[in-house]
Amino acid sequence: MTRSKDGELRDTALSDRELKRALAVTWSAPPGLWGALSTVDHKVIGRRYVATAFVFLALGGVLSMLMRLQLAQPEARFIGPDRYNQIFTMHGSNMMFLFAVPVMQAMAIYFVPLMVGTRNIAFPRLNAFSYWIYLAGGLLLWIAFVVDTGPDVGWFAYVPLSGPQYGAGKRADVWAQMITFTEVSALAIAVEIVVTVFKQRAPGMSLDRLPLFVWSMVVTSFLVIMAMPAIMIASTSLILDRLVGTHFFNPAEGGDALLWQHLFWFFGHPEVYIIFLPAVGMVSTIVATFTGRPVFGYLATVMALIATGILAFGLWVHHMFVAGLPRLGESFFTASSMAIAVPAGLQIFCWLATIWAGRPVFKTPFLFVIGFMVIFVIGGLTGVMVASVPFDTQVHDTYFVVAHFHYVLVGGAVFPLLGAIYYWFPKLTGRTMSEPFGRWVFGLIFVGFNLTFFPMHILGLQGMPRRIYTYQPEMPWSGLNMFISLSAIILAAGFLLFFIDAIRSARSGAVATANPWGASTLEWATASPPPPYNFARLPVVDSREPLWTEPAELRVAAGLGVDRRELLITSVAEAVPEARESSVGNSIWPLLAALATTVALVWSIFSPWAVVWGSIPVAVSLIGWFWPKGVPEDES
Amino acid sequence: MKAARVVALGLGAIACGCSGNQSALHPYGAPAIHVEHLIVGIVALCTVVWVLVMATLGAALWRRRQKKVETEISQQWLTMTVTAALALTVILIAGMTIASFYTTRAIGLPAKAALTITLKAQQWWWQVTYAGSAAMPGFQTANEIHIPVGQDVQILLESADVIHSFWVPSLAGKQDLVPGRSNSLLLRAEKPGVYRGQCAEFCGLQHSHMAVLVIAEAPADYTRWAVSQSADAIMPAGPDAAAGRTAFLAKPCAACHTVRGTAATGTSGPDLTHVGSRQTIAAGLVETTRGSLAAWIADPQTLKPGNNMPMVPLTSFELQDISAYMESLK
Amino acid sequence: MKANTVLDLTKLPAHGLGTVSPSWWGTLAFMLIEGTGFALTIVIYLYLMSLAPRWPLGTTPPDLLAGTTLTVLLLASLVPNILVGRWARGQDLRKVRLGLIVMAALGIAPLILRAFEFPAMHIKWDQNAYGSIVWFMLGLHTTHILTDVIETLVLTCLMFSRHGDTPRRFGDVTDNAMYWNFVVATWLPMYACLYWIPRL
Amino acid sequence: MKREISHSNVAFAAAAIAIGITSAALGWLREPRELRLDPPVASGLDGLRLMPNGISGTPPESYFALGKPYETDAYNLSQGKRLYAWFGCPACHGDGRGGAGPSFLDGWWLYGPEIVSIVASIRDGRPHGMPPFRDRMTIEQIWQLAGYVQTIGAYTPKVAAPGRDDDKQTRPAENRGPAKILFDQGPVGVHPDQGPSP
Repeated sequence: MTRSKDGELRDTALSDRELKRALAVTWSAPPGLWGALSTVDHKVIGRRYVATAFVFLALGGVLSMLMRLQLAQPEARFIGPDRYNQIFTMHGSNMMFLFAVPVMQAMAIYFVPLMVGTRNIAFPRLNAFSYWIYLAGGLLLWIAFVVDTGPDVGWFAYVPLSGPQYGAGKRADVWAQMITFTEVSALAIAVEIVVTVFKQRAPGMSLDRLPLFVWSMVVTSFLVIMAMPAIMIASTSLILDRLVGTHFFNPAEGGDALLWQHLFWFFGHPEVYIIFLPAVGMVSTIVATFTGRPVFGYLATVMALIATGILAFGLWVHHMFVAGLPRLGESFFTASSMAIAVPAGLQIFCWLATIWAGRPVFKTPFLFVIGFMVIFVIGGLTGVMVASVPFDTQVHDTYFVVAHFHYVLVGGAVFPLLGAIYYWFPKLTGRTMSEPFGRWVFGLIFVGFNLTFFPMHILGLQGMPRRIYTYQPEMPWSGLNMFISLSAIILAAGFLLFFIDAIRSARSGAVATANPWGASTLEWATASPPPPYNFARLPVVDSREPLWTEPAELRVAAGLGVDRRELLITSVAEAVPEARESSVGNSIWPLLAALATTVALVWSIFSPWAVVWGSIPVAVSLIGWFWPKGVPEDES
Repeated sequence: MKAARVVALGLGAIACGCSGNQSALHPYGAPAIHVEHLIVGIVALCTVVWVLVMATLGAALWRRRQKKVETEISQQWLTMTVTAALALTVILIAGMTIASFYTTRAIGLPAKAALTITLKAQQWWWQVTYAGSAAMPGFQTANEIHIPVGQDVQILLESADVIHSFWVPSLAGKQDLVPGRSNSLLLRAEKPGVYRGQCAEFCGLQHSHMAVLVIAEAPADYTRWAVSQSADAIMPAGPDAAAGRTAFLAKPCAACHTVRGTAATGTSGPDLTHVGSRQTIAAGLVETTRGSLAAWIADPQTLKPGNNMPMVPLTSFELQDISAYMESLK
Repeated sequence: MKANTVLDLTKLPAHGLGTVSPSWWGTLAFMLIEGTGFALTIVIYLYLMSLAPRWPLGTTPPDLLAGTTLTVLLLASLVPNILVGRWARGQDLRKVRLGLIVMAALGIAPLILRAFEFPAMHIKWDQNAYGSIVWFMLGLHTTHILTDVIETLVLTCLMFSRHGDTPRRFGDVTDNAMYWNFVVATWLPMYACLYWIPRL
Repeated sequence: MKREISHSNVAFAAAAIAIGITSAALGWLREPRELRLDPPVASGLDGLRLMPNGISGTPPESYFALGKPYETDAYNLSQGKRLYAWFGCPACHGDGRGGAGPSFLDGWWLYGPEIVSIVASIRDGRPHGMPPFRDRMTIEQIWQLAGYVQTIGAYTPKVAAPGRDDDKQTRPAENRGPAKILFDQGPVGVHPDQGPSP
């Protein structure tokens, strides 16, 4: 071992074995509970995030089964209106804010640093903080639900129903504050992803060599950054209206009920793409791997992602077509809503072309991609339907829309996500999920999903509104509703099998090699699961498919320090190395800061003074977080 | 158990309740007919698109299985195909957008109608106000809108509390009732009949039981109906109903409900002057019969939990009398 | 897989400043988030104004004195702020210490003026929607001044501690200076909106 | 590495189970929102025991058994607020500051601030113009309204108190303690016989 002139230990001085040992010492978290609470490893946090999000998926699924039980028969008395309203609100809020967005970002937390060939995400402590605050938000919502203070105003919380006069108690406040928790965590991740991708890519990975999943996460992160402030401002104004008597939404004093809808959907529509675009990246990744060739039309797909991201901000009014806005504006939003089908169509065509030209291998991840195509195209086409104002006046707020967005969100996001879990499970856990199980899971979910949700289109056209806890026997809906409820059991069985398979495989699945699928991207260039430092030597990239162009060898860079957590900063466009940079070490402060923030936010549901007194511990914990501890990472 | 009997009575009334037309696919009003044409057209077109995409997907998945040896497809051919598909998408999208605009124009604006009815939604029922004229005083009713067939009718939409949405799918698309704003909707029935509608915007506990009936009838029948509705309530003939009237006025009922021509002038509940003539009670919950009225009055919180009608303690005689009185208010 | 070393990184600096530093980009991203928030409050202000029969609703336009003085003060603070950033890039510890003390003072002074701005609006948050939005805008901007002042104070303490004299701290100072520029820049449209639109 | 994950897994599983048990316990303790009051319970609420002068007294036992819902439960308080408007209370009492009838906000309770007195005032009426509502409201509604009226005048705002109206504002909403804001000093002991302020 020889140290360089400045006393640093560099990887150039070490053999492979010595290097791995030295890096493991530098990058590992301490063992035990303390290490679990203070770790800033993006893989540990990402895995934790994914697992938590899937727990929320399961809980949300249980709620949906309760709703199906209630709706199976007309005038059923299994769940009363008060509880039903809480259940459907919880289902929507939980799935959107605690499952769909976080799980996509969680996959990015785990895989983006690996795919761009760096050793940790940018701002690792912010990452840890983000997880704790997300967990706190989820617990707040669910504990409130258990103690009968669950929100009962819908996941959209329209005023005045959610406002001070009609939303009795703290139910709507819990919802609004849960928004703050989840949006803080989502915004934090978005910043981390953007900076990781812009500044921490492997040398040579210019922007046109970025894997498509990474591109999709960059666009998604920008959507988060631009869209989520709207909902934070909206939910804050709602709490202010309820707690201290502001008049943002009070028409009698110059406010406006529709202002809420504008703010909510200015966030709410991009939200759909925040969930869908990562799935596009997943599909692109899986299609490339299982057809054995790069996705056709890389540039077209990236342009489609960006175009979708921009158009996403011009559509929100199509959620308000029946609110009585001026006709001219509605026509504009019909055109823009229809137009978003063009980039979506382009993506579909590119994947079809890839499959056409490639040699498909029918493994479980690819099956989910096929299922995605079948279902998502239906969801996209019904999306075109509801973009039309007259069409929408008949189906808005009916089960047609319920069917539509489940086709888009389950077909468009959950199918790719499940495929991605099967695909990346070896990298997440070091073990492989079962292929025969996987086929059953796919079959049950695919069949169950379509049997459950397709009939809802018909119910909607037959006049069944959404968000009703029951319906009268004379309405011609009971047959289909019973059918849907029975089909939902198939769907639930599929998910149950998935959870069993995942838990079983994580414990005792077949041990995976570094690159079991023969994929092309950098996350497969390291062990499964990756060591704490990800790569012993950082890869150097000179093509879009680094592992396919040179299958036998990995081109790497050398010269990074091993005494401190060190990674490489490269230029934004061309990924030319610019500096070695330290990455912060483990810290308990993010957890403390999250606890302080949680206290302040929950307290502020009850008293405006919480903002004053509650922010003092937050400030203290943040100072503790950033105050240098004299470790090598803090100095230069 | 009295409560159990009442519930059974109520459920029985529900089971044989009214049947109304409530489907976007069975349009009987001009706006709904235009929209139905659009729905059928777009759905047919989209089905074709879906079948084409699926056929391509199927072919793409199968072709490599059938031929063992395969020449590499040229990138150029793929580019051209994808471009062509994209161009086709743009054309279809543009076509559907234009079709949508034309449908909007065909439906027209509601301002030109001869008859104007004010609909005020509240948790969880509909207050319907017909303006008076020289020949006839104005009047209020609830949860039931009568319109002359074949005429444009403008419905002014207001809300007393939260956002509701007025939707009678067989006649027209929906429109929200937003507090602090005034919206309106054009209704026009081409065929006499009873068209059922339902609140379509989530509005709280009893959003599920907030139905409204639109009854389209020949103009002469409509006028007859309007004249009878504008009259004060009749004095009940039978002894039951007469006793019921007395009980009604003495009990809390009168504090919330109006029966024109009596001392009952409450305004927080529906106007009951001609409640017996309406097809349903409690916003489309049950058909109006003496039994269902009794079940409703005896225990409104079981039939429609959370609604604003309290459970008034009544003896069984009072209950019978009041239901008889209500039924007599034709 | 065999590793083949093709690139030598030994000559790279151990830390970067400006666009080379992730924290610079992080600051930029947070500025984008908060900038979106500020822009949205202005949009809400204009939206409410478009609904109102007259503006400002139920009161007179705000008094100019406190707000204008604060604006001038904020603009004036840009000079020492830019200098601090320059000194930090030059890693001049003595000047940076001095500059940070000046900036801390220039951060606290607007907070005092801000206390006079709320009454200058002639309306309370609970009187009508105009009151609600102006208090909201002022409050949102005040929290930004406050966070930056606290950050400046902490940095000042750091620069006087043994942790001060490293390139990383100087990088933090430049990022903090950039953030203060942002706080000032966002105030200008807010000032125009709050004080001059009601006078149009 | 492997070991560390399993450690944290155990910690998380333990935390999850603890949270689950706590939540279930809380959920079991907490009654769901009651939309329908059983008729026997409702008639039980009629059984106030008033002092001979009609000013103070004790609520029926069943009221305590229910957990004093009309003073602490947000749903009942908001229903009370509806009833306040629907039954014409503003005609005499305005927004709570009084008019032809007495104010609820100035800390003066002519018959004391206990909910029983307020229920009795509404149910049986009082001299000088307060009509009895016995025949116009059910006893449950009277309790709801009484709880709300008490809330208007509370000096320490109740957590469950309603927020502002979607209407013209005349005073701070009930959840901000309007009595405290509008009459900061509170009552000076002019009528010490009428009990403490709430």
